[in-house]
This record gives sequence, structure tokens and C-alpha cells, in this order.
Amino acid sequence: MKIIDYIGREPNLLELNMYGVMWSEHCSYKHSRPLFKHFPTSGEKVLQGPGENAGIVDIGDNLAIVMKIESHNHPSAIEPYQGAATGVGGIIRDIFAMGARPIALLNSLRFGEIEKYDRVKYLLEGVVEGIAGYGNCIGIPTVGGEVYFNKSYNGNPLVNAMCVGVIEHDKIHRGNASGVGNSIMYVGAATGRDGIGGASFASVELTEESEEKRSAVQVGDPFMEKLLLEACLELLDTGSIIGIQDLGAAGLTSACCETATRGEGGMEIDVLKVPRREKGMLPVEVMISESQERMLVIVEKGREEEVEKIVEKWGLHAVVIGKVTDNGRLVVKEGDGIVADLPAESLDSSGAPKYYRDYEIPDYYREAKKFRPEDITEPKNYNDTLTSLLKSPNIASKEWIYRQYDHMVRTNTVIKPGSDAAVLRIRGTKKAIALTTDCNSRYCYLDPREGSKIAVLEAARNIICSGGRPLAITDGLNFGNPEKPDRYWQFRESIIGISEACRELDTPVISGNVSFYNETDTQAIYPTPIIGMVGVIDDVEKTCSMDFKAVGDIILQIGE
Amino acid sequence: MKAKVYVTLKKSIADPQGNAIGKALNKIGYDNVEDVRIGKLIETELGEVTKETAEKQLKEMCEKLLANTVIEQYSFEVLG
Amino acid sequence: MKAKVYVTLKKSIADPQGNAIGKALNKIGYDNVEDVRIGKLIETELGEVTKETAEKQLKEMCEKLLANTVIEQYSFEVLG
Amino acid sequence: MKFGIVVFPGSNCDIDCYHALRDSLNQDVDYIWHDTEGLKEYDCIILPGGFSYGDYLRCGAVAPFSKVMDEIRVHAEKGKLLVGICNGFQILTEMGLLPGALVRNKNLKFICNTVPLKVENIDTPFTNRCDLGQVINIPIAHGEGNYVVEKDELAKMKENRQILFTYQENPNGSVLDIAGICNEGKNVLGMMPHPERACEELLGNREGRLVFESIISFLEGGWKSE
Ligand SMILES: Nc1ncnc2c1ncn2[C@@H]1O[C@H](COP(=O)(O)OP(=O)(O)O)[C@@H](O)[C@H]1O
Repeated sequence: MKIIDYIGREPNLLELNMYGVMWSEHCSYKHSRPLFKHFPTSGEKVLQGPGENAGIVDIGDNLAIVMKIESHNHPSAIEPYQGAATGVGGIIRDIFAMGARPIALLNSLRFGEIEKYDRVKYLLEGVVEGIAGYGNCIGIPTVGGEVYFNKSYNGNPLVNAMCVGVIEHDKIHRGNASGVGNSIMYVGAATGRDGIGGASFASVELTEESEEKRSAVQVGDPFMEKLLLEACLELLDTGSIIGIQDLGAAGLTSACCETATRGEGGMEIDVLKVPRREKGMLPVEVMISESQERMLVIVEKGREEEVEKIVEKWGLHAVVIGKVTDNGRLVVKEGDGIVADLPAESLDSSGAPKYYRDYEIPDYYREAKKFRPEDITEPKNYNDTLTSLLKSPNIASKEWIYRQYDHMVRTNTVIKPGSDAAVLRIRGTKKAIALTTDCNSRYCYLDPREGSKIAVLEAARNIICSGGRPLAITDGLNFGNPEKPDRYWQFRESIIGISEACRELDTPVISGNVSFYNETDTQAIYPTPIIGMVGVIDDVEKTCSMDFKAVGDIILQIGE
Repeated sequence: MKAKVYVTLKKSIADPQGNAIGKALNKIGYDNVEDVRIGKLIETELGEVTKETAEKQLKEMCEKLLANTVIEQYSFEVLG
Repeated sequence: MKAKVYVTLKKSIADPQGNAIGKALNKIGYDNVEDVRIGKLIETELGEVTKETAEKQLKEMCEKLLANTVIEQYSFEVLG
Repeated sequence: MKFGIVVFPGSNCDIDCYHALRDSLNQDVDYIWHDTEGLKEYDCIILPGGFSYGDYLRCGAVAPFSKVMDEIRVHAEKGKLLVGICNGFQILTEMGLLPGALVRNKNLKFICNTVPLKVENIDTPFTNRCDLGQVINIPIAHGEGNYVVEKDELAKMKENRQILFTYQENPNGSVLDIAGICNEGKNVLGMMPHPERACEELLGNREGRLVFESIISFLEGGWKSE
């Protein structure tokens, strides 16, 4: 379908930009959606599969775990501290938008050759500090992660952040805008011109002045987010909230059309009512700004004041910017005048065009298949081999990284970073959860299908070694340009591999994220499907950490 | 040769720290305070160099290390 | 009324950040750099007040909040 | 006996202190919202860790202006117990209730780790259950825990035996390895390490209980100052 078919006329520039951001790969998954059907996404314990802000899996006792992973690769490559920090901020909002209290953060990082380039060191240090800066300040422990160096990431570092929350079954909220006449309220930071300037943005409409003020770099404000988090959780407890949605990629445009589509209604908002950081912003700037720390809350009609009061207690403001309608349209007004009027669903991923790409097995794969381990010459001196292995940044201790993360705050961290999986107790129960992120992207490069299976299985082993039973995964799929057949092949193979392994282990995929175009002129990154896994431990006393415990203990090897 | 370098956030970049301090000032009674932006003041002693060298060095040092030009702008003053 | 406030560490207080930057500058080739101290530059808009009020307020704001006078000293400039 | 824990916007360890006192040490404990007027009577008030007001400008700089803080100052001036942990310590120095200040860690990085502390004075409400010179392992988690103070003040503190805990291996550059101090009146404690994170076996460490047990036994009258 084309835009013109949806709206029956030529779109104006605001409308065109709204489609532009919504139909971008980032928001619409136009290349990946057709393949997602491979994933096992349901199961007895799955309370929410992919499609919402985050996935939810049951752990018994009326409790559930909410989790999701998200990439912030490109922003981190430009400004590592803020890029990583806002990545963490964004994923936390996805978790509390479901009504859950975030209890843990993890991350998965990929960088280029650190021995060779100062720029890589700078990126790594900035990213780690950014993750620490945001997570520590907001008071959510960063309990695990992984980092891996390889030349394929020289031009494209990967920064994926994962957040995990707990929720009681009856408190689960979804980002719905339903009930005609209910109010759309805006809570959090004022809207500025940040994050405007992606490739999909048609700049024709911008004045020179606004052009100069636009910035692709967003700055995180963890303190604001902490207030927003506490305010939203308190709001959700009042029962006055119909739906809640964070303003992430594509800002208001995305939040409005997603909540409207899920609520199967429509929505009307007035851009003049949106709090702004800067003067003279155009409607289009307001609609697609990606300023951080903002939420959209759909409030039962008549209870707006109650909402304002709670939000004010946390030092923030809530303002009504529009209302729910029943005509299925997203109407944007500037005061009295209508500046955009579109069928809400057409903006959403279901309306976006889908691409079935050609794929093609790359030559390197066929070459690699010919490799036989017997061809390796045996090292003369195993001691030297061992020391050189230990010196590799991929194997050396990551302690200097997790030392910078407060991994103990909230005093639930039973097994801290430095072991196979982190373990957190669930207060008020005997239960605990185990968490890990894993992916060996070299394996995934050599054989995307097998490598992806291995990633899932490694995550599962880490969970099991800590005493947990694997429950579900969230996946962060980082790949090159999907328009190139060999990259698309990698992507497809990887999805099939993950699906197979998850089916075998009965760990459904409950949420995830796709990041394409991670490539420079010369090369693409190794395919990097990061697996974030959660497992449950019924008795928190029965966990196991990795370290040797006592002299004389027996060491066994299990498996082949 | 002494010098002062001023590093501030570019106009388009949000300044959460400045906002928070602005609000705090309002709260403790200075309601007229409208806007606060927080930057860095770097004081340095460059040893015995000419003014020209000092200026050249300062510019380079700002570009390379003292300012993060993706989000910050800088200016400097050589004090002699 | 616009104003600039400069907050710097007292001489007697060590400045680890300044030291680190000084060393980093030496390392990348500026061996003449002898000393670096990092302070804050706070830019603010005070609204429509007289110069006297502005100066009075700035002094109070520094004493109360903008500087910690145990370790820092301050100065300011009203720009009009 | 009643404990109160102040909650500022941006407090993170309020909950940890609450659980440590209530669940691990069986104490009666309330949260105190920063905006409270008419503070109830408490035997011991705790300013918890976290990033009050985002720790913008300087750590702990804005919290002293919270409404409840005037009454908390009065509480301390009456000689009642006031404890600042991590961000709470920073707030107490900002308020001038404790000498000195806390600046960036020497390595300029946030550090989260469990570290050995030496108890330097046991004649206080906060350390009376320890042995002199005893080493206890307590977690730290801070970016600005580097204690600085003017020379004369430091001499006075030494003379008065106000230094209560020192690091065995200085992580942050603090003068004289200082990890925790009290005021002249010995009723106000500030420490960067987090005893509330070390109160239960499940988390692998109970050594932080000594601080709270000292307070409890002081309040029970089991210990009298010099
Ligand atoms: N980027 C990171 N953030 C947080 N923790 C990390 C990070 N990288 C590594 N870790 C932690 O360091 C420990 C060792 O990691 P890693 O070397 O990847 O171990 P393994 O190969 O056994 O999975 C783990 O506990 C992991 O959680």
C-alpha cells in the first residue's frame, strides 16, 4: 500500500514525515517482520509475547518477569556516553510502561580492535561510563553483561541494553488508548529538538534557524527518569490509568499511533499543549522529536486532577494534550487547525510496507565449511599459548567494567557479576531469578544458524549453572544491511537457529529488537544475535556460583 | 603563560543539570531565575611559551581533549 | 539580566580531574602544560532585575548553593 | 526505639536501609518524605544513599534545602543520632553538620566493591559493638567518596577521635584513608560504605550489622559515652 491509498490524497509535509519515521526500519521492522513467524512466542508461562513495550513471563505466586533488550548502536558511535546512557534510559521506560518495577539491568557490548585504535578505547570507556552513569543514578543494579572485541566492529560498535522488571499479574498494563473521551496526558521532560535528523526526515520544511538548533544527540537525565518511574508506578496503582506508553523512537508520532492502534480507536492531540524546551518549534518537530524521559498516559475521563497531583508530588507536571476518539484516525491539531489527519493503523507496523528480501549464501561460508580442525598445527609451547589467550581482551577479566556499575543497590543481588549468570532474589518470596546475556558472534559469522543456536544454549547453560530453570529469552538482533542478500541470509539463518534452540529448550521469545545497517563501506559487523535469558530458581538458598569453594573439592566435567 | 578555557554545551543540547539547578534556585526563593546552563572552566598554566603558541595549543587541546565537540563548544583566553 | 558565575576549587584542595587532564595533555605532546584545574562556569538568566539586585542575589546563591565554600571559591559577572 | 529514613527525590538506598533495619534487625522504622513538616520524634534518623536531586552540581548539594531538613538539623543539635550513608554523608558535609567535603574518586571512576575497613574508635554510639582495630568488610558504591578537609580541621578531628572508619586499601584517595567520621558531639555519623548492604547471610555478608547493633545498644542504654 502507498500513503496515497491510505489517505486518499497527497500527504502534507508533516504527514509525510510521520510516515517517514514510522515506516523506517527502526519502527516498522519492515525487513524483519516476515521472518519473525519462525519464533516460538507462546507457551503456558508467556503472559505477553512480542508486540508490546516488553514481554512478560510467569514465575508463579502471582508474579511475572517483564523483560526486553534494545540497541543504541548508532547514537553510541557518535557520542558514547550519552548514546549508552539514553539507551539504558529507553529500555527502563519500556519496562515500567508495562507497570513493572525494573529490578535489574544487563548489557551486551561489541567494539573493534582495542589494541590498535585509541578511538575504540575512547568509545569503550565512554559507553561503560554512560551505562554506569544512568543505571547507578536511577538506582537499578547493573548485574551482568558481556563485551567482545573484533575488527568487524571497528566502524560499528554495538551497545545493547536489557532491563528486567517484576510485576504482579493483575497489575499488567498495556499501551492502549481506548474509551472515547478519555484524556491523553503527557508526563515528564519538555520536548526539545533532540533526535531529529534521521535519514527519514525531510528537512525541506525546516527554517534555517531551527536547522541550526536541531541535534541528533540526546542527553539523558536519569534523575528525571527516576521521578518519572516512581510517579508512573504510583499512578498505575490508582486504577485511573487506561494505558501508558513511553516516547521512544519517533516520539509522539509513534506513541500516539501505537496506543491508538492497540486501543482500536483513534486519537486527537494538540501540539500546542505539548510542553516545550525551546521556542518556535514546528508541529513536525514536536511530533517526531526524540527527547528523553517522556511518557504518554491515557487517563480515565474525570480523573485528570488525581493524576496531576501524584505527578506533582514527584516534582513533575502532567498536562492533557488530547483525547481518545472512536474513528480510528490520528488527528494532530495546532490550536484549532488540523495539521495532520491519518488512519492510525496505517502508520503502525501493520500498515507499513513489508519486504521479502532475496537471500544468498555467501562464499565465505562455503570456504569456512571446508575447515578441518586436524589442519591446525599443534602449538609447541602450551604455556605460551595459554598466556597469550589470557592476554586477549576477549578473555581477560571484565572486572574493571562491572566495578563501575552499582550491582548491589536494592540488596537483592545474590550472585554478583563475575559468575555465569547473575541471581536476584524476589523479595517476599523464596524465589530468585537468574539472568544472562550471551552471543559468540564469531560462531555466528562462521555459521549463523549454528552460532545462534549456540548463543541460546550458552545462555541456558549459564542459567542452569547458577541453579535456574531457563524460562524465556529476549533477543537483540544486530546485523548489516538487509538489502544485501548475504546479510539477509545471515539474518534469516540466525532467526531459524534461535527458533530451533528455543523450541528445544521451551524458552519462548517474548521480546526483542532489530538493528540493521551496522556496516561501513568496507565491512559489515559479524552477525550478532544477542540472547538475554531469564531463568527461575524456586528456592533462593539453592543457587550456585562459579568460584572454587574449598581445597580438596572434586572437579568433574559433564557432557561430551 | 596562564590561560582560561570555557567549555559549554551547545545550545541545541539539553542540560538536565542546569535545569535541575535552575529549579532548585526557584525553590529556594529566586523565582526570577529563568535559565541555568552549566559548563566547565579550565584554568591552566602553559609554561614559557609565546602568546601565539599558547593560542595555537589551546585550540588544538580543545579540539582533541578538553571539549567534546559533538555536544560542546569552547572558547579561551590567554592571560599572559 | 544575564550573568556568569565561576566556581573553582580552593588552592589547598587537590583536583584529581585536573591532574588527570594535565597528564593526558602532557602525554599527547603538550609537555609545557604544568597545571590544570577544573572549575565550573554557570551561565544564568535572572530575568528583569536591576544590576544591584542581580549582584546581591548572585552572592547569596553562590554562598547557599552554587559553591561549597568549604572547598570552593567563586566569582561572578553580571552581563546586563 | 524508632528509626526514620529520609526519602529525597533520587534516594536509592532508602529501601535497603528499611529492609536491613526492619527485616534483619527487627526494628521499628518509618520512611520520612523530604517534604514533611512537623517531624515526629525519632531516636535515630538515617539519610540514605542514592543520587538526591540527581546529585547535580555537587553530590548532596540540593538536599539540604528540602523542607524536612531544618527539623533534622534541630534533631541533631539536640544530640540525637543522625546517620548519613554515602549520599547521606555528602549531604551532611554540605549542611556543615560534618566537616570537610567529598570529591571525585582519585581514579575518576565509580567504584562498586566490598572493601575492608578498620574501626578506629569504639567509644561512639556507632561503633561500640566493634573491637578497636577490628577489620570489617563493607560494600562501597560511589563516584565521589574522596574525603578532603583543611589541615587544621583534620588535626582537630584527630584530637577529638572523630575518625571512625578507615580503608585498609584506599580506593578513592581520601585523606588519611578516611571512610567514616563523626561530629564533635559524636551523635552524627557520616560514612561512604554501605553497612545496610551487609546485613544478611543470603547476600553473603553480615558485617554491616555491627554498625546498626552499636546504635541499638546505645539507644537501649547499654552503652554510655565516655
Ligand atoms: N559489559 C558488561 N557489563 C556488566 N557485566 C559484565 C560485562 N562484561 C562482562 N561482565 C560480567 O563479567 C563476568 C564475566 O564475563 P565474561 O567474560 O563474558 O564471562 P563468560 O565468558 O563466562 O560469559 C560475567 O559475570 C559478566 O556478567
